Amino acid sequence: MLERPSALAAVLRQAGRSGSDGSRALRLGEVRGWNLVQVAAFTSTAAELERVVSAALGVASLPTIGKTGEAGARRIFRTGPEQFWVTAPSADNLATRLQEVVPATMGAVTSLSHSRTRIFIEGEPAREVLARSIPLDFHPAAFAIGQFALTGIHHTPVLIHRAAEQRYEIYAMRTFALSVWEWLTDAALPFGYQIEGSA
Amino acid sequence: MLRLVMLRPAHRPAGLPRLSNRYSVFSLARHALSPDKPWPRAWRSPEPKSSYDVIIVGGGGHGLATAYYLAANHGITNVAVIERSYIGSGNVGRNTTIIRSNYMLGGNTAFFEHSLKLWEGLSHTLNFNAMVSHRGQVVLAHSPSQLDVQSRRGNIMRLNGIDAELLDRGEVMKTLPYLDYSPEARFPIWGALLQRRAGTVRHDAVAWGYARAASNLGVDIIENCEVTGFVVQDGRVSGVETSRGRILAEKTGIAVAGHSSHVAAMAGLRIPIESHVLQAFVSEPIKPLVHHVVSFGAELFYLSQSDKGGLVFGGHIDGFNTYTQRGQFPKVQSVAECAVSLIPCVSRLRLLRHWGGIMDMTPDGSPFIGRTPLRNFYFNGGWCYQGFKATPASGWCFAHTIAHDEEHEFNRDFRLDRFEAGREMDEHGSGNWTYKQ
Amino acid sequence: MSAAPYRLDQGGRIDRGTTLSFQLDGKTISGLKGDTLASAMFASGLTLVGRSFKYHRPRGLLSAGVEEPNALLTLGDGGRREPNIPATTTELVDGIVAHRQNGWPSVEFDVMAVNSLAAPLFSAGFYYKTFMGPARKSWMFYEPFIRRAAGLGQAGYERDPDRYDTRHEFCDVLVVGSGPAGLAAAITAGRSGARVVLVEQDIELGGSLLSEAVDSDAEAWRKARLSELEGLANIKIYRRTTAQGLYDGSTVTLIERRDHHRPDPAKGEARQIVTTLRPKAIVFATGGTERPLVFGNNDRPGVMLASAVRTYLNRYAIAPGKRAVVVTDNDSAYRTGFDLAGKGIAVTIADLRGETNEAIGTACSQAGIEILRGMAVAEVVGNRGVNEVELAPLSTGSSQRRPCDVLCISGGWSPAVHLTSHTGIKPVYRADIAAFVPGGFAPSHFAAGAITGEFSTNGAIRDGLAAGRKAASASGHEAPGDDIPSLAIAGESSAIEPVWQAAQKSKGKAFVDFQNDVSLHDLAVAHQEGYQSVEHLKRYTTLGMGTDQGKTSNINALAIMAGLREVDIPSAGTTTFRPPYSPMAMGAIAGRSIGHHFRPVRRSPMHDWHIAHGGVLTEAGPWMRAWWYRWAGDSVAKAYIEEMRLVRQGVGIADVSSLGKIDVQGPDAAEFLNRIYVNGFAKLPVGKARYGVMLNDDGLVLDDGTTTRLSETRYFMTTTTAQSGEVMSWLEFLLQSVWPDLKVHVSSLTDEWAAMAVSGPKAREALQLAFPGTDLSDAKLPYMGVLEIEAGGVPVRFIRLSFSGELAYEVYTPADHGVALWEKILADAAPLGIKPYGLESLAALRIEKGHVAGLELDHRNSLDDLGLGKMAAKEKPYIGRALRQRPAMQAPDRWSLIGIECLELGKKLRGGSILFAAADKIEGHGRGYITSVTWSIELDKYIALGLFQGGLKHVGEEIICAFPLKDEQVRARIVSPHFVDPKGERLHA
Amino acid sequence: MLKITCPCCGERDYTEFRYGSDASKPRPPLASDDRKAWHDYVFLFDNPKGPHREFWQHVLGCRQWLVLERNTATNIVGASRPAREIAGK
Ligand SMILES: Cc1cc2nc3c(=O)[nH]c(=O)nc-3n(C[C@H](O)[C@H](O)[C@H](O)COP(=O)(O)OP(=O)(O)OC[C@H]3O[C@@H](n4cnc5c(N)ncnc54)[C@H](O)[C@@H]3O)c2cc1C
Ligand SMILES: NC(=O)c1ccc[n+]([C@@H]2O[C@H](COP(=O)([O-])OP(=O)(O)OC[C@H]3O[C@@H](n4cnc5c(N)ncnc54)[C@H](O)[C@@H]3O)[C@@H](O)[C@H]2O)c1
Ligand SMILES: Cc1cc2nc3c(=O)[nH]c(=O)nc-3n(C[C@H](O)[C@H](O)[C@H](O)COP(=O)(O)O)c2cc1C
Ligand SMILES: [Zn+2]
Repeated sequence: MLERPSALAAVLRQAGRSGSDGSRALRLGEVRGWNLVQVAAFTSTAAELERVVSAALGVASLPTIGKTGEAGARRIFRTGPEQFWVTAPSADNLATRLQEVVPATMGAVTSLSHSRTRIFIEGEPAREVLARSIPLDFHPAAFAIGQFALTGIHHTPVLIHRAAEQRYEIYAMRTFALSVWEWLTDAALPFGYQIEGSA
Repeated sequence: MLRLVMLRPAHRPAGLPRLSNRYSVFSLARHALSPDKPWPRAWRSPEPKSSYDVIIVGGGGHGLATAYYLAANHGITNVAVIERSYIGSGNVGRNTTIIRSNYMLGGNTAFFEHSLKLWEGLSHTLNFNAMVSHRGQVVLAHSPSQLDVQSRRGNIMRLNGIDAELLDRGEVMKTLPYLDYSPEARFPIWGALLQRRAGTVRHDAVAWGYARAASNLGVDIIENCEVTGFVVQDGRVSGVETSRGRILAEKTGIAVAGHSSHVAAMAGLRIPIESHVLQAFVSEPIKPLVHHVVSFGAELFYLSQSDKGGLVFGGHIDGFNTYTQRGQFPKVQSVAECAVSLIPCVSRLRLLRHWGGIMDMTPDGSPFIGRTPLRNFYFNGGWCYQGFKATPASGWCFAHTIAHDEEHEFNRDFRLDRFEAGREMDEHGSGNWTYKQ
Repeated sequence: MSAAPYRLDQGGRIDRGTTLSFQLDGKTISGLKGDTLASAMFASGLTLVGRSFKYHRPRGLLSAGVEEPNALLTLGDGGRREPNIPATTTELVDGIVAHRQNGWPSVEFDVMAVNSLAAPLFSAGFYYKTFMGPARKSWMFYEPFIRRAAGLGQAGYERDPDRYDTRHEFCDVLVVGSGPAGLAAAITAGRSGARVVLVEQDIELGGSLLSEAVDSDAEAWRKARLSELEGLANIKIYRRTTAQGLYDGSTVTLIERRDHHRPDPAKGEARQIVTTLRPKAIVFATGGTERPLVFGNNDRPGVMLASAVRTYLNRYAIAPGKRAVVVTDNDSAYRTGFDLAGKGIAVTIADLRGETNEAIGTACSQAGIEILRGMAVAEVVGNRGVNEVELAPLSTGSSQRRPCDVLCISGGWSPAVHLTSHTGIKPVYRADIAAFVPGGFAPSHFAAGAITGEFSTNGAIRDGLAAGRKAASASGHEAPGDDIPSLAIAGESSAIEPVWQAAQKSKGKAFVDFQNDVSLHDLAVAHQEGYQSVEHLKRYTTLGMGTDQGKTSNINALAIMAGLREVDIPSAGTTTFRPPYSPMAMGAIAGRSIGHHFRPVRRSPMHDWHIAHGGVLTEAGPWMRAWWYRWAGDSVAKAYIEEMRLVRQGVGIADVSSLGKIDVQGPDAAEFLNRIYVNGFAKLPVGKARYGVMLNDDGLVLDDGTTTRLSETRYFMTTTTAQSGEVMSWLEFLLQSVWPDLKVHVSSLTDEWAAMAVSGPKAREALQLAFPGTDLSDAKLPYMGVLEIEAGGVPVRFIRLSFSGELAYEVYTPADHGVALWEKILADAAPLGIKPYGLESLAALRIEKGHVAGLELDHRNSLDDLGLGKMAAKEKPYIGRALRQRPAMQAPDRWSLIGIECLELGKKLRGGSILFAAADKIEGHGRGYITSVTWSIELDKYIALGLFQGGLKHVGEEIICAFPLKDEQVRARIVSPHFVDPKGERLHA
Repeated sequence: MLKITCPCCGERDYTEFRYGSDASKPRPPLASDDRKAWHDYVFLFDNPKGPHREFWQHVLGCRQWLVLERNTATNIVGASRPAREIAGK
């Protein structure tokens, strides 16, 4: 498998910047080495598709919108009434697997692995940085760990997922990824940030 | 077409008030010397008569101008303008006051140039200083192809005897040194189209000036009187129902801008208009800073400085139909973003007030002035972003159309049924907006 | 004389330990921590704070808060210069540089003061009545003078070096205002466990309590509340933060000022932060503003609002002088009298009312305060300050003179109903308190305290408690029953008999709006002339249109106008309240979305490569695209020609990743495409591509592009860069709300695939070198054919189609592999001299080929206009078919696509030229225009595409291309738009 | 801030959506060549001052088209449904 240069290659080489008090309270970087497959049913085949897909992924049922589902190393997001995103490690030949179980008459399977850049932001001020970027309530009670939302940052569509207490993962469009990165790091400036993982 | 403009006594000082209440530095002096001598009313406030030759619904710029030109140009003085609130309470009283005639479509150029010519003499014509300021408008281009599009417009203007100049980046820098020319700028400035005769007008004075001049010619201006219906018999309109009773009229014209659909529906008409809110913004008053009307090319945004000193900003409609005269905050933000990105020094100036007006948006962005499927019933509306600059010509043409029961060649193409024929007038090539909010 | 002659040596909320200093008009002035600029100036005896707008009259402090109309300063210099900042709301920090405004050469000696001699000329609306002659455009002569005279402070042209930010926040209960009502509400709501936000524009919490003596019960009460607040973790307190506007959907905008921190932009610190707050419930506890009285020379420095004098006395420990006169029409001002007397200042209270409440009377005599009943101000003696006041009886009796240094006035109170009115709820008048109160509330909005007309502290507390409880439960929380201690303040009373104009007998101009110099006389003139509606009054006299938005003048003015009209106050009504509550910096509203961050940038996967390899980029909508490359020349003009030559004669590679790409899947995909494209797609075989055009419902062209059939049920659609978003939404609209029965799913692949065009006679060779193992022969991959392979584990898709007219392939690979593939092709095909070419030559080549693009697809043109009419299927229905048939759109003389070749050597064609027939007079609108132009290396002349009346019917005819903006006319000829290879042999090579 | 409840994602700012105009107009069948019907559908609006039924698309979200009830005289929003539920009706 060819190595896959990142849309953020240039900036990921940088170290980060210290905030107004000299510290670096945030960590930012990109999650690499994963694939993204979209599987969508037609209005009339929704139930059927959910059955075969959950079977294929080995889960009892597919999550409702907003909540993520876990199936081993795979993570499932419902991104529409009958549309799902499934992420998995690059090694996992998920797309082929899903194409096998979802015939063209039942739904559409589309590989989007290269479409999205997965940016993580971690640390105590992460919530404030998001408050300066997204019109959603990130209060721990309102946006629990494991929850996700389809929304926008700086006019571009993103999927944001709360991966841990203070860690958020942002799936940004690849062609806008650098812009989203620049926006987030600019918002993070007063708090200071360390860039992790170089490409 | 242009020759016609010349022939027409556009700024004939018709309706000059009787000497006693004629405005001049002398009348000011007279009143200064004898402070107890009261000023006369600017316009009479009569009770509505039971019938008129012509009723104009809507005491905005267009309605009042129509009444004035009916009297001044066509000798029809038994006219009432019926306004539900105070005159000028609508968009004429809340717009960003830009006037220009940089139009390139056949149906538009002569009309808007006629309007600009009427503006040039308006204060004289009305004996009311509307502060018509030909400070020039600079429309910026941010790419070579945008400059080509501007060129086409400018060339058409020149070919129709309208002033226009193409500025390259260097000339723009000389004219507007305060724009952001730094590499930081998201959208670089390539050049601009300048119309020197374009500018601004003291908006409220337009309503008051027309009202006063019309009133002096015998027009009744009836405020706080809402039209609630029309008297319609076998396809002919013969009057209006109002909050103050029925008033009959030979001919009825409506010029209610944002309320066009609503009012037309009272006569059973369905029209190609959706009402949207457009916001406007004014900063605190400061000493002269911006000396032109400046229009951004990357997004719909424009600003100028009022004579009172406030920077007046305008942008895009909020983007959904509404009859509330207030906007949403995200649009306030995007306008501020445009302002500061284009003119970094306004960052520290403070927004004083922002408000909204109800815009009569049409699918192709062009207006309607003309007859309707109902006899003796005339429609004026669909002005979108551009009705203020159109005010004099709109009133002038609407008056002609009503007086002769026939469109003037200036407003020939502003037909209500043009979409049936496939005669869209998409001046800006933005396409049918109903697909693309 | 001491630095602060007016400062008492005890009391106040200032920190006497910390002296701060600032510059005013070059002079260094010192104050104390806790001062505002206003109190520091006042303490140091600087009572002349500015000159008035129109008449340049000397002006002093009227108030101690946001309502201040007079004390406007210009702060800072260079990029930090900021005009019109009220001294009364500016927290004193070290090193502030301030200038007073509107005086020349200085505020002390202002030559423009001559204006006041000509004052009678400048009555309301004078400028509408003159400056009209002699010529038609005379205003152009007068305007510069008027403009210079108008405006307040002077702004600068420098870039603001400071940084601002914007944010979003959510909460259960918002409490606006931290007076007794707000504190009680916040604490009550806080006790319920709700997420509470408390905002206060002042630097300290307490509202009017801050004007109480520091050793009072009120202060003890305030301290106790603060400590309870601190204890509640679920309450977020914003000081120095103003709630600026209430918007639809119960949204409130806040602006937080951090100037006192001296924020450092280099460290990313924001100077001000604007928050869009979305509370579930709101308690408005915004208090009220005291009104001045309207009488002659009521604008003299030293004439101040009674409550403001109390604030300066108790909060800032400033004694305004030795002798004071208080004039009032209500009880509230008496407390100012008491507190002044308490500091040993001689006080006379002139009460406009005939009789007054007994208790207060006795209290006064005990305090040694003289009360004159039924008296009004006849004359204010003094110019730069007050020396003496003449008081005249309103009915009978003799007038009296009282020497004094300060004249405290109170015309009653106006509740701060701004926010509650922003969404269109008009305030209503209450005669019993002579004030407007909120006219109602949206669901889950409540109010407490003075804003409701409850003017007693204890009442405000009770109110706050109740409102806090209601707000909590409206947000789904229950507040416990616990009480909040009450607070009775001695002498508090607010009975009023309004006297809207106390000027009958007084000398001098009586001001209603101090900032805009609107006087009683102006109101009379407006009334005479019929500008009687409050909205006309406002617009004609500019009353209430200043930076203070008439906080002290509007109510007086409309009441006076009601009087002149002989109607009651409710039927006169108020003007419309609009955001912001107080002016806010444009920069703060914009936040970080400026300059580079104004709008996002969209980048191709090969973006960095282009920059690293001499590519010059240009904006194309949101995209940055490679425009031209330095290998081909040092300017776009030279380079694009070389790049064209490269493609026409050898082979080049261009980045076309910005093309819209859409995955269309499902059993009904063929049917779907067949409906949206004007041409047939049902029979497109697998492995083949087809060019298609889509119309809007209105029959005009929406977009064009090629769509490839990858399998029975799967298609790969491309759109133009500009329209990709539109087309995607349009397809989704059709599938979801028009044909939900169709089994089709669309998703955007624009980001998934990198795309490059390999074009030129040597294109096949080039790709063959890069993919030796793959058969790319014409047989295997014919024109409009598609081939999908795996190369080194990476999918690569070849679609043989051409924008340039040469043998060409679009090569696709997943985005992350874009650079690798791009570099591989360049490296492997290097022997053929392959090089990259950019947007400019891409466009030039397509012009030579006669392909329409953005400049022709401008939403005005029909299929036929673009010469594509024959593409439309006859039998099958498709979107736009019906309205495409509208008569004018079928007219034979419509402007349609033509090719144009330049007939004059050494002259160039220009985009935007207007076209005329050779015999035409060069005027009017012509018969068409030029859309796109290029130099043709094939024909060695300038060629162009354009639209022309009647179109290709006129092939061969000579035309004139007029470009009057440059005084140019160029002779040209109408030709077929297909300048090169009309038969398409190269395509099929 | 106008807040719209996306049937899929829940309540969001209107800035995440794209307005699609009047949703109560009957769309002529594709095969119809009735120009009048198409003209009325494309170009005419009731544009009422009061209750309005309109299309919005959640473009910064699930990309679903929905139909929203909103009062144009007050901006007060009501119920919303997936567009496909009213398709053709
Ligand atoms: C924020 C904003 C900025 C703008 N900027 C510009 C600009 O820079 N340049 C430009 O050229 N144009 C601009 N426009 C457009 C321009 O203001 C309008 O197109 C134009 O004013 C409309 O014509 P009018 O003056 O007659 O409308 P209005 O002033 O709105 O007059 C219509 C009148 O009809 C009355 N009415 C409504 N219903 C009834 C009824 N039932 N009975 C009786 N009376 C009724 C209303 O009360 C109103 O007074 C702007 C508009 C807005 C809102
Ligand atoms: N006639 C009278 O005697 C009279 C009249 C009015 C007020 N009062 C006194 O005022 C008090 C009333 O208490 P209250 O709590 O209702 O009012 P208050 O004046 O004590 O408190 C209001 C607070 O709200 C703040 N505020 C106003 N608008 C704001 C905004 N947009 N953003 C942020 N902060 C804002 C003000 O800065 C102030 O601190 C009582 O103590 C009463 O004695 C008396
Ligand atoms: C060109 C122009 C300049 C304005 N300048 C000011 C101003 O300096 N001060 C002010 O308070 N309002 C100003 N306004 C706004 C008006 O006060 C008012 O908000 C607007 O006319 C809409 O009316 P409404 O707010 O009563 O609905 C201006 C309006 C316009 C159109
Ligand atoms: Zn959604």
